[in-house]
Amino acid sequence: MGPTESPQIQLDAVTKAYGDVMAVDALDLTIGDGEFFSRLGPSGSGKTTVLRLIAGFERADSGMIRLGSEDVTALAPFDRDVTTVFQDYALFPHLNVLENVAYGLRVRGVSKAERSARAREALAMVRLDHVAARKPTELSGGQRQRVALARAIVVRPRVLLLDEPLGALDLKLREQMQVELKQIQRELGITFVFVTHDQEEALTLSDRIAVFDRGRIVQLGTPKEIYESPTSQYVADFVGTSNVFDEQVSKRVLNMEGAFALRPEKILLSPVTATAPAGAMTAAGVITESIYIGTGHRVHIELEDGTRLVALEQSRGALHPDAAEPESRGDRVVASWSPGDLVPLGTGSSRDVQHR
Amino acid sequence: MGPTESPQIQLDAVTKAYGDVMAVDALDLTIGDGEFFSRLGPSGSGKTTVLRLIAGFERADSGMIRLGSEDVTALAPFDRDVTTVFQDYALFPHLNVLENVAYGLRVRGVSKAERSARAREALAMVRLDHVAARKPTELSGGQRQRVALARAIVVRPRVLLLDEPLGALDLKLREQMQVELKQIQRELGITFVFVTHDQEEALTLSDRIAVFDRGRIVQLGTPKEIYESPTSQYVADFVGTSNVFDEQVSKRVLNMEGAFALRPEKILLSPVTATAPAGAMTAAGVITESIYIGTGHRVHIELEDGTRLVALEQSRGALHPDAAEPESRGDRVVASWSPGDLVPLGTGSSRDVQHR
Amino acid sequence: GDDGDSSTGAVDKLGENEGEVSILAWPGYVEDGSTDPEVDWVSGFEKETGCQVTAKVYGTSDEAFNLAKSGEYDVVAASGDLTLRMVAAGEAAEVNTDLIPNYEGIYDFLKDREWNTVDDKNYGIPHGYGANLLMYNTKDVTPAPTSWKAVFEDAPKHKGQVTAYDSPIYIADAAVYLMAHQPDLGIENPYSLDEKQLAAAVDLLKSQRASVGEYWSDYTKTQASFETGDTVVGTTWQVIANLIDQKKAPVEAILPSEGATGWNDTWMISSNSKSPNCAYAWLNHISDPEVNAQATEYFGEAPNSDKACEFASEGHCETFHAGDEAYAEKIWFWNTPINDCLDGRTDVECTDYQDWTKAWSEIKG
Amino acid sequence: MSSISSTLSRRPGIRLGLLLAAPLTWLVLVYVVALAALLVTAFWTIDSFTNELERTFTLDNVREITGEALYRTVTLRTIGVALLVTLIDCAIALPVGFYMAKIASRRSRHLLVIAFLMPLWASYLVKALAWRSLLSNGGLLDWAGGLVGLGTPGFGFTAIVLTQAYIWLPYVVLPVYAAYERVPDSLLDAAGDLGARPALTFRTVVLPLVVPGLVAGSIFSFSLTMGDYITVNIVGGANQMLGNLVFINSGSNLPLAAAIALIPIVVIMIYLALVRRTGALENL
Amino acid sequence: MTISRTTRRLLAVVTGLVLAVLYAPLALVVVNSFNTSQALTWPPSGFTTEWWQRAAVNPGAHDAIRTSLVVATCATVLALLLGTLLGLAMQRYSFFGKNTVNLLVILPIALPGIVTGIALSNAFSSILGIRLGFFTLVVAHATFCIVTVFNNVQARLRRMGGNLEEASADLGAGMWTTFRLVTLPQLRSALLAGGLLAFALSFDEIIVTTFAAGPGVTTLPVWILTNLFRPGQAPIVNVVAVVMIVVSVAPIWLAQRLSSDPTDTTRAIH
Ligand SMILES: Nc1ncnc2c1ncn2[C@@H]1O[C@H](COP(=O)(O)OP(=O)(O)OP(=O)(O)O)[C@@H](O)[C@H]1O
Ligand SMILES: Nc1ncnc2c1ncn2[C@@H]1O[C@H](COP(=O)(O)OP(=O)(O)OP(=O)(O)O)[C@@H](O)[C@H]1O
Ligand SMILES: NCCCCNCCCN
Ligand SMILES: [Mg+2]
Ligand SMILES: [Mg+2]
Repeated sequence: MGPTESPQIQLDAVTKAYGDVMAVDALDLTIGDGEFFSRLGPSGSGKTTVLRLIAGFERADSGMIRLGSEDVTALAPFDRDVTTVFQDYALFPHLNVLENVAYGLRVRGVSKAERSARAREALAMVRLDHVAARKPTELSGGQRQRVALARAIVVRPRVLLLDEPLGALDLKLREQMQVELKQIQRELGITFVFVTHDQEEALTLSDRIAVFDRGRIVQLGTPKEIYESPTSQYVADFVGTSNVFDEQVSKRVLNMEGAFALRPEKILLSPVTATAPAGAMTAAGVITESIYIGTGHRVHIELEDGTRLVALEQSRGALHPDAAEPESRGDRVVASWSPGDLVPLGTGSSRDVQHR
Repeated sequence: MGPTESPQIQLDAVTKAYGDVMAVDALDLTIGDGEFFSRLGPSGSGKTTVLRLIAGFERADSGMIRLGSEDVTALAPFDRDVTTVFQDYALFPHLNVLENVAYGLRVRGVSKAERSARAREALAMVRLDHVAARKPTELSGGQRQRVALARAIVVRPRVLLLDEPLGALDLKLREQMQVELKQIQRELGITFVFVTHDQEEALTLSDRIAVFDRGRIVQLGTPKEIYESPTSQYVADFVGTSNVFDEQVSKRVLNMEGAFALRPEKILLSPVTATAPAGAMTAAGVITESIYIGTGHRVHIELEDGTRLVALEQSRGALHPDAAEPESRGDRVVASWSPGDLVPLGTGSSRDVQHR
Repeated sequence: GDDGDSSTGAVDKLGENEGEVSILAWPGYVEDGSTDPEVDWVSGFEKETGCQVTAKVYGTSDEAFNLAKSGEYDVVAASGDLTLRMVAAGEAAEVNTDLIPNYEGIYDFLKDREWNTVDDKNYGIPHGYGANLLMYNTKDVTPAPTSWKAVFEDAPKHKGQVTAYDSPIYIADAAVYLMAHQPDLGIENPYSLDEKQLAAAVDLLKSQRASVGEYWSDYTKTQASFETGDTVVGTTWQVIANLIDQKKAPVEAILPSEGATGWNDTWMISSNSKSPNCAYAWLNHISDPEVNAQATEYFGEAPNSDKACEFASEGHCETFHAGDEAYAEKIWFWNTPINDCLDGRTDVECTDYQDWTKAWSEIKG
Repeated sequence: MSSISSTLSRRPGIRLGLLLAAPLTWLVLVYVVALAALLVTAFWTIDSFTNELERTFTLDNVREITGEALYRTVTLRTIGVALLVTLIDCAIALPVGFYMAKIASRRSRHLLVIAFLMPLWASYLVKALAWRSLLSNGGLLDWAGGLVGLGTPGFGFTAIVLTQAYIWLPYVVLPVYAAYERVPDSLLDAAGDLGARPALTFRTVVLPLVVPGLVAGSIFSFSLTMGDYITVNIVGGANQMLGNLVFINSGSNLPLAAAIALIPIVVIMIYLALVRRTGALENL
Repeated sequence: MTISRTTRRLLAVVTGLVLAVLYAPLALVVVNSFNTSQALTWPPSGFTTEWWQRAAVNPGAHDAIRTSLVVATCATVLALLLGTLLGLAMQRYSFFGKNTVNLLVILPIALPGIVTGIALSNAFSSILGIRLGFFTLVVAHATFCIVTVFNNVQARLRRMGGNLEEASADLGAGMWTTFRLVTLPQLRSALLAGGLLAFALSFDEIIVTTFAAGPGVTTLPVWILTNLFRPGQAPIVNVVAVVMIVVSVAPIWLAQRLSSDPTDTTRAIH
């Protein structure tokens, strides 16, 4: 779903500063109806602030925010048809799970019987009907997270905001929850605005991703665009692992002008004895480290001029044409890649990812 | 380094229960000198408890614990030559970074000058000499983690225990720290006992891994053994993603007796029109979901009998021989794999990973 | 229990001073200059006798009784509503007045009275004395009252602005009034009430209660409430009347026609005293005319001897009617109600202080 | 030293024993014994003249305090005052605590806390006297009230309630403030997010969460008021409360005083039992 | 929570009014200490420094302040010791009868002072045969002060968790060293806050003092009370009160300074 067909959320030049810190800096953003939209960025880049602006917890210093066709810039949270799944869940500790989920219906004056029924339905959707009577403290982290989700969706908002909802879960659980989130979003057709600093999560779940840096969007696009065609070293670095050739290294190794990124999985390693495929760019070096990662090896290579490269040697089934044995530490190899796999980087933002 | 050459830590039938919960259940474990040993398992499986038993914070209900040749079962933490990097760092908030690091030396009566020198050295090792005078609250998460590490290694313990030390860091930072940890362990030659629920982390760092379930070790081996040859559905499921064929499915799909696991990356997907490679096992189905994950696609297939499979289509550089375009949702495909890639599973533990 | 079986019999000669004496007294009775550097009759005593004084002040006779029973005090300055209890409880030692040279000059009408002498045995030395007078604001209370009627029958005229002394012993004030106005009750002594008589007094006080704004037991409170007009009529002490700023509240204090209650405190020696010699020394010291004048003037009461009047400031003795026997005649000095009727009746049992305490609580309600 | 540590570390029981020994001995020997002795006294009597304790068991005192109208009246009055004081203080503490914890800036928060702590150091007696002066005829209230057509309530029941409410106010405001501090802002956000207007958020989310703090504070206002007799003497007019009855009897009839003291003890025990379930005792 | 500006203003006004009411009587005390009239009428009749001059040379008041300081210091030190031990025991262990102990610490403050007072004085003098005096007074005060320290220590320990102590043991520190180098520094501001309120409670206690103090021990409240029974002393009482309020600013300010968390100092009172 493209954003422009039927914009659900629209931010026009929205700015928010805390003292000297520009948390959000003249941000323009349009999110479409039913879209799964993620905001990705390092800590302190303004992800939460944007979300709080949309929800209405913070007032923008300037700019305009629309939900659907309505200008909500000056509306209070309870007047906006938006709900939030908070990073720390923010479950009401004095209410049990069912009462927590029913809360949004209760404040809307829904009758007791109906709200109980609808809350149970929402709980069933996150597969938690069996803990309805427990207090939040008696739940595990994953369960709490799902209660928070149920509480937010039971009122059928037009937009659901999620602030790193999976951040506190362990890996396996996080993966399960990702699948569930995506399913629920499809079923309900609600617009999801998702905040995360986990790039893989963003890639997996989103229709579109905005990568943030210091209160500004540095790149906006589909997961594929973001991953395959980062426009800056910042994005190339932050999303996935990249070998980044800055202008000097490019000149030395690639014999090209400009900065480039190259994904580790695009590099082919072959014994020095093998002949390079036609049209390939090559560089010889020594393997300094070969780390087993299950689905393959992460291989660190030091080229002759001292440049370090990382290549990903994926392990594959015996049926795959090139399911070869990996090289090991100390081996001399030739790394080769296709010039087409090199992603040219804009020069403007060639700085490191900053953790504020 | 094998554990039996020179055992550094030895647990004999160690048991610890909290009320009804068997946190550690008659555990035998031998960890070798200088080994990087990881314990992997879901939440509540007893990972922390084992660590606390080794450190001496908890007393075993029964069984014996040795460090080197000494029986330490009854010794207090301060009488054991073991230090810990705590999950929440547990830095002393009233002491500055240098004083934190020097603490272990101070309580050992090392003179002020010497302990300051040695603490600075340890800080240099974790590249934090410049923050020596700060209070822990003035540090970022990653810095705190490194201070905790420096504080633990400065006393040169025989064993260093690490309880999910990277759990609270974000992905990028976690990856950096993993590399540093491994380096420090190599340099110092200390035995590292590492706790994590992140399978990739365990695979990447460890010499050996013990996979835990409900207070027991269900599999013990090198990363490769654990990943490539899981002996149970539990391990196959918990470590990485697996397609698990239980006995009925095996009979139906594989026409074989017993349960098997098959890693997604071992599956080759081809259009129905293509001919299967020689010796391959095949199954036809429809793609229900194709999720972009940057380094490739995770493809969900529903076979004709309703069985669901996950295959990993890794994206590769243009130079790779099979760098084909991925199939998309709704396409009919044939999944094929080599019988050699099927891992036979023990029947005993064919149950799901449990999050207690 | 009957009278002082544990009392030791008076000593007949004194020995060396022990070096210390502890005294339990009303505030203002034992001043060592710490309240006001000008007010000090302790330091001289200490220098002279070598007896170091520690003093504890108390707020009510009940509190004093409790403290006295702890046995930690050598000397107690006790009001009449306490003395007999002290004697009965065996807390008070018989006092040999011959060993107190200053005893002689003390007014005779204070000597050998029923609150300081039991079965002809002396239990202490009379201190200053005073009457519980009727005070009224001359602007508000007209015509000028001459009877306690002003705080009883006429109290409703000043509802909420009447005051009375806050202690069970105030029941005697009602008894004094009843003695004059209801002779058929047969009250002979306001501290000797049988059950019926007490009930009558209680009834009178209960009806007064409806008009009472507040009860008082400390100077500051009653002085202030007359000055502010919170109170316009009620019992008072001469000293309070003197302190009140006439510009703020024109008040008059009188001894009404029925007579009045009053007090004559007694310096007693504890039967458990570890410093009897210093105790005797103190009793003599405090009866010294100059000291007595100082102390009674500070507290605001009549001194205990004519000699003391020579040391008191100009007009003090006149204001406080010191030595005026006719005046003293009209005062029913505080005494301790006990079961054996003090008026000599033997056919009935009289109500005791405990009964009065209970009654007082009920009156206040 | 280290060997002692090593031994102790293996003996949590001994460790606990060492920690508890002194404070428990203190509390039991000093307080429980004294309290028990006092309560036993309630079942004794005294010789009416010598005031000697007669250590024979009797229910007379208990019968008296349960039977006589006086004690009922005074008990009801005392509980009434204590409840009113508590209500007033709670009613003040709720908005003020909210302002301090959730609206005031961090800096003014510190100042406000100091502002509420300072009066604790002004003598309780002096404060009671100041209220006497405020409330008196021609006092500040009378004077100021005269300007707006209201007088002073004078000394009496109302004065007791006002003065006590004043004196114990900081004891209620501060724990209530602390309770508000403990309510995460995100809960308020969450309620608003789900459509609750501020008033509703306050009633359904904030209030239930500050109840423990409120109750903790109320233990102070309630029990300190229950036992006070000095304020009553100063501004209470002709009224008396339980404390006065205990006090007036404590000298002449300790058993009766002890029996009367049973009333506030029982009332406060019931109060504590009731509030225990709110978790307030842990939040003290 | 989004709170309308009106509500914010309203609450600010309410808070301001409450503070005004809180401080008006105290201001009155200040004014009265300069008032020529001893009566409490408003407006004051004239300005005088007589009371201040008299207070300045009033040895009774000075002694009483000194006595109160000493008593409160001793009671606070005892309460700090006992409250800390109890807090450690209650927060770090679970044992049978824990709830009872919890109630036991609260009782001395929750029960009316007069009950505590007569119970203790009765026990001291009639049962134990101890002379009432400085010692019994300190014991009585410490008894109801324990709870302020206890609650602060417990809350702090709860927040601190057991982790730091474990880390210390792990690094080789024995129990005493851990307490000295880790636990105690962590408790510092809690002890300060608890101790400060214990001090204030003791300093201001009149009822328990009335019963538990022996002869010659005149604390400030006792001095104040007895001076109401002496002619012409009330204004000096006002002066002393003003001095105490002003002097109290310093420790409270200090306590707030030393603890970053304003709730620290507030938890102290219970
Ligand atoms: N209430 C506030 N007061 C002052 N500064 C703030 C406040 N909230 C956020 N900031 C600052 O604004 C910037 C953006 O913060 P924000 O919380 O939006 O980042 P984020 O991307 O959500 O980070 P994280 O991943 O850590 O949650 C940061 O520098 C932060 O310190
Ligand atoms: N102090 C305790 N009291 C009671 N039960 C406990 C205690 N500590 C641990 N347990 C229980 O023992 C089991 C093992 O806990 P442990 O903390 O060792 O798990 P873990 O593998 O470290 O989990 P996680 O990944 O969540 O840290 C769990 O069921 C846990 O609930
Ligand atoms: N039970 C003792 C209660 C002590 C309370 N005293 C309060 C004094 C005012 N600060
Ligand atoms: Mg954030
Ligand atoms: Mg753990």
